[in-house]
Amino acid sequence: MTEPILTAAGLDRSFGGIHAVNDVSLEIPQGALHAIIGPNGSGKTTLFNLITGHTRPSAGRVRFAGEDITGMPYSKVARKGLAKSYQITTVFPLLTVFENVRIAAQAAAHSYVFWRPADGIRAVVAHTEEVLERIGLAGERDVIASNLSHGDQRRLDLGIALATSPRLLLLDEPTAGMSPSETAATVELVKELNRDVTILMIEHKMDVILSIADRITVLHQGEKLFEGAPEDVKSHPRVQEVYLTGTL
Amino acid sequence: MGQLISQIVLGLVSGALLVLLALGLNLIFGLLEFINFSHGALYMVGAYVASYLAVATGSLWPALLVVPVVMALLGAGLERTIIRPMYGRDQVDALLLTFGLTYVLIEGVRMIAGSGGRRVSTPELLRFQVDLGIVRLPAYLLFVVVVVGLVVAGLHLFLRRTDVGLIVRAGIRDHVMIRALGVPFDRYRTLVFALGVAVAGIAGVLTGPITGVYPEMGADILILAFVVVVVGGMGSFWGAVVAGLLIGVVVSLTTLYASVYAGIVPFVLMILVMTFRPRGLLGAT
Amino acid sequence: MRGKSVGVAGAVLLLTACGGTVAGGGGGGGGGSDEPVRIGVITGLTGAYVQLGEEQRNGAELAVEQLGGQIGDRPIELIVRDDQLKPDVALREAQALVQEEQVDYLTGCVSAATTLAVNQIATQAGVPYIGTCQTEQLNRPPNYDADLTYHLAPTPSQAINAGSPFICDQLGRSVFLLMPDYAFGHEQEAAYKQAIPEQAGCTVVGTAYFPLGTTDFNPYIPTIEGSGAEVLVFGGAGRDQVSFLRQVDQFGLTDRFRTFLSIEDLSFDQELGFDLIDGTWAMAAFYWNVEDEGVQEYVDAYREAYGAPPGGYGVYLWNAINLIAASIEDGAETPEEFREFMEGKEVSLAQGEMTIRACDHQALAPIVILEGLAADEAESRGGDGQWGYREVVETLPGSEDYAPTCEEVQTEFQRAG
Amino acid sequence: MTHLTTPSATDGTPTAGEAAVTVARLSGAAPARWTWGQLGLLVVLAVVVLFTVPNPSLAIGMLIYGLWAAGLNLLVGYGGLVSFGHALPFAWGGYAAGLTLLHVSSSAWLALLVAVVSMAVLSALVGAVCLRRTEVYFSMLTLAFAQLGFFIALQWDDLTGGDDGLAGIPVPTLWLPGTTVELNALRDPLTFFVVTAVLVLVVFAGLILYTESPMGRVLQAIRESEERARGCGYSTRLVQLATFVVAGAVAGLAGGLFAMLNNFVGLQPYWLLSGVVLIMVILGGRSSLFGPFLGAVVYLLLESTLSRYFASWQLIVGAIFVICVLAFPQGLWGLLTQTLPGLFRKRRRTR
Repeated sequence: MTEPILTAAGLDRSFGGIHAVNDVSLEIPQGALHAIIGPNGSGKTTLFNLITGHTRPSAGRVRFAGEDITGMPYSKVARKGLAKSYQITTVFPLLTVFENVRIAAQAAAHSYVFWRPADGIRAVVAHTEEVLERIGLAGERDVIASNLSHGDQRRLDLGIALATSPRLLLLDEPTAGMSPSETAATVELVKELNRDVTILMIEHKMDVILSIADRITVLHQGEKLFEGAPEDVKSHPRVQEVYLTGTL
Repeated sequence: MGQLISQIVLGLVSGALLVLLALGLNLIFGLLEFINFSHGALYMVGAYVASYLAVATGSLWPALLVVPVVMALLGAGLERTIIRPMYGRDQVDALLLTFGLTYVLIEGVRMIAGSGGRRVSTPELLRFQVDLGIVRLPAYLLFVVVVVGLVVAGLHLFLRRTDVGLIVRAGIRDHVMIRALGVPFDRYRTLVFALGVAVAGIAGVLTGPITGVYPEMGADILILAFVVVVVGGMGSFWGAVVAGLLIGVVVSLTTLYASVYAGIVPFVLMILVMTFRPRGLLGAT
Repeated sequence: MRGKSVGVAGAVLLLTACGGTVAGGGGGGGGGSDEPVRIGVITGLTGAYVQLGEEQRNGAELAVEQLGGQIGDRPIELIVRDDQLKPDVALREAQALVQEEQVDYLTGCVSAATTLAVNQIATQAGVPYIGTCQTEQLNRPPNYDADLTYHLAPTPSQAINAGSPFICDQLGRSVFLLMPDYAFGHEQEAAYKQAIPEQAGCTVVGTAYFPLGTTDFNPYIPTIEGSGAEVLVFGGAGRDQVSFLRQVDQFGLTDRFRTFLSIEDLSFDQELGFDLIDGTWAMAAFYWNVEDEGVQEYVDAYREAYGAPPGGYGVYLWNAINLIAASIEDGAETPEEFREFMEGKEVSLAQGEMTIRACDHQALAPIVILEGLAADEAESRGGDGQWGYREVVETLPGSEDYAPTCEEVQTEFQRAG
Repeated sequence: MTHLTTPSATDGTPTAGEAAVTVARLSGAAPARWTWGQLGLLVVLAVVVLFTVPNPSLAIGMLIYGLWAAGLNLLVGYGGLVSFGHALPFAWGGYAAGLTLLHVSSSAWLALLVAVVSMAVLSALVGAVCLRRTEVYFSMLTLAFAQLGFFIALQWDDLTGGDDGLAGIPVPTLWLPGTTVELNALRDPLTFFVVTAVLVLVVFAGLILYTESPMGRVLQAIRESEERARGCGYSTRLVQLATFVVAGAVAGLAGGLFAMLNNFVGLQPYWLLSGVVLIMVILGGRSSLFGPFLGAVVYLLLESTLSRYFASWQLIVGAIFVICVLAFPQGLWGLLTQTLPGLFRKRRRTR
């Protein structure tokens, strides 16, 4: 067994005396599709922010791909191969769909090139087209991102993350606000993506999680309540008590 | 030591007018997230209105009451016509729009009133000095300080104690929430903009007897008011008050020890504050 | 259809316009017998000193009108441009006047920065330039060009050398200087610090600078009060002066100090009003009620043309145009001949008796000392209740005594190479 | 109800609704076919200026101001960073070139090189401080540095000539393969114009390349969402700083050319001068490089013609500016590439 791609050990973060995340540890093995669930305010997003470097942990370490990334700036973490898609859609609103993805695609090899036109770099263009194909937006390549439908914007958001060729993809509620059919399509997409990239996701829709995750962590008031396979989560009494009842 | 204290007192007095300008600017920024570059020009318009009123009535007192009303109406008119389309657009656009408006106002006043300045006399009643022991101050300056104090207190009470103020303050924190609650937010935006402009108008009235009234009077002081707002923390009420007085005192002390640097020291202060406290002295973090 | 005709019109316009463009190159120039005399005036018609600029334009236009629009057979073409008080605009307009309008003479300015800019272009283009604002730098290296540069306004040191005896003898023997923090103020400070101690028992007890654009003079009050001076000399002009006098008046300082303004102009006086002017003294190169024939002729003509007496800045332009006219009538056609005409010239024009000395082309003209009056005083002293803000208490005729000697000037030129 | 979260969590990214309003601002405003076409437009504009503007130094000034404005638009339009202090690099370039010509050598190449390189270094330092914050804070910091620069130039009058200006700058000589020419704008404006035009064209082409390069594209992405650009792995501050340096160096070059044009460097309040160049950018349009160039030409034309007939010409400029921001946020460029073609298309359709 190889080393887990992401290890979080004893992560802790408090805001003004309130523990948003309290001594949480995670281990995400290579190739996993790991989900984090928990009611509102249970610390999921803070946990993500601790991993990505948006927030500095009060205590604990984060290791990514064999390297300590605790407190590293977000852009540097991203360069190491950790990409994130956002809970509140975050794309480049006034750029075309193609350019949105292309920006991400060029990050790997051509970040700070200023002596040749970007559109002339074949490898980047090819990779962009491939990603657009994958997220099903190839037909909308010249549309201004903010003119896309909500569902398409969410997929574009995912596409941007994907185009950086990450080794670990963090998805923050990828199906939020989507219609059932859009949700189904996204679920398929996530499953497909998981074939070559490790995924760590936050999700509210229990049916979504149960159908795709291979391991689940339940957070409650900033603490890890339970971790296990989907079927174990379903049957765990405490989880049912604090989370499942009333929300589905 | 005596001179040091009198220098500080004079700095506070000079800072008072800055506070007034910065507060108006900050009020508008806080609620509308709108950077009003034309604030200085509006202050100048207020001063001109006051100078004409003073000639017509033979006294500055009516202007003190009428100008804020006139300016509030002007502010509301501007808000309804050219400011409103800017909401939701880049802050940069607001900045640029009001930058252009500044030109229009200054040149407009110049066309109407001429390029030369206008005289505004110190009110007869206040043409004496008050001996405060260490420093002798003109009664008029003390009067200015009192008016500024009243306006600051009034604005504070308005924002703290009235329903309108409550909504305005809530709106500063969260526009979406306020709108979701069904509050006619647009009307409050007009109100706040008008209020900010009215406060600038009061500053204009008060400045007349101190410097005279002339078309470019708003330009330099506006930049200083911006510095005050940034140093105090954008959107922070007490930040503007503290920073205004602070800059008044710092400039005053610089005048005593190295008068050559008096003009540049506010900018140096701003660079330092931005470096060590990026959100300003009392800005929210 | 319309598009086509616009296109054709544009093309025609383009072709016809070629004459005077970069591509078209320069034209003839030079003075024929009935060629017009082209005089370019560059002054600040927008910006902080608009009134001074307008005054200059008025002075120039009045002179041209009085000359009947021509000198001998040659019509005068007066071209007035706005420099906005910005050196880069002054440069551009000067270049335009030289290249596009092919002017024969350049004159005008209200601030030192623009005068040096215009002089730069004039000397490059070989056009005589007659400076009309107070600066020490115009006829000193590296700006001065002996063939082309002239200066009709007094330098600050000339005025100060003339005025200092009055300050010390009549106002008080300890002087505080409050000066603007730019070249004009620095030049004044240097001049006062030299001239004041030359008067018996007279000293400069303190100096403070205020930055460009200062409107708040309150912080300077304690320093002034603590200096123990009897006389407060203020070196700023325009808005500075208005703000300053208002504030020292509110502090009651004008009662306790004798306030002396280094530079006076009627347009500033108008903004100040009798109330503030009363009880102050000032110095100027021109005042409209100086008793002198030449002055009064100019003042009468000016009042008739513009409905108010002239301030101090138009007179330089009026003089400049009349000097140009006299030189041409004298047969001077080229810059060299103009120089011959000007050097050592002694004339009586609108400032009174004036000499343009040969070594640095500096005009030596009278300086007047003025006492501020209250409104009722102005009338009771037989003055003018509307415009008689000040009374002339002393007139100091133009003299080499107030300027550096020609030997000193020579050594300065030599040192600069 | 999970979506009633505060928008502040999104790092100021415009929400979909707001973005829709601003969409008109950029969508298609810089059609791809115009990217390199701008270079052609610039050549045409330069030729038109050459043959129509009667005042040679105004004509040359248009090229210089145009370059200055185009460089500023890297920050304003492409980077979303409104500098209120862009007079600083222009003035610095002027002093650097002027002092080099005065005290070191009359070589135009050397003077311009000194202007550009020294300004690039200074920009890196100033930018490092200013770019600690964005939006209005950035604007205020650039303003503060411009004021600081003005203060130093005013006080250090032994070197700069203070407010009297730096006078007596000698006519520079330009070494070219096989020949040297004198750059005397007054005696030989055509040579000066051609040399300036060639330099400007080369730099302008460089600017286009910069905006089209991966780095320039990232700059635009940062303007749209800095958070997201970081998430792609970009050091956003580094990209902005690089752009600040490029814009500063271009302004330094323009300032150096301007000093050579006049043989003089004047001092005037920098915030006013910064305002003028900003007006040029907005007037011309923020979404291209040619727009600001056109804006500079039109502004100077307005200034030099209107001001002769109408003392309050700035009223007109101000009003045009307000209308521009309100109705044509894309300025003249938007008018030319969007509004006018749109009108024609409509007319054709109605026919």
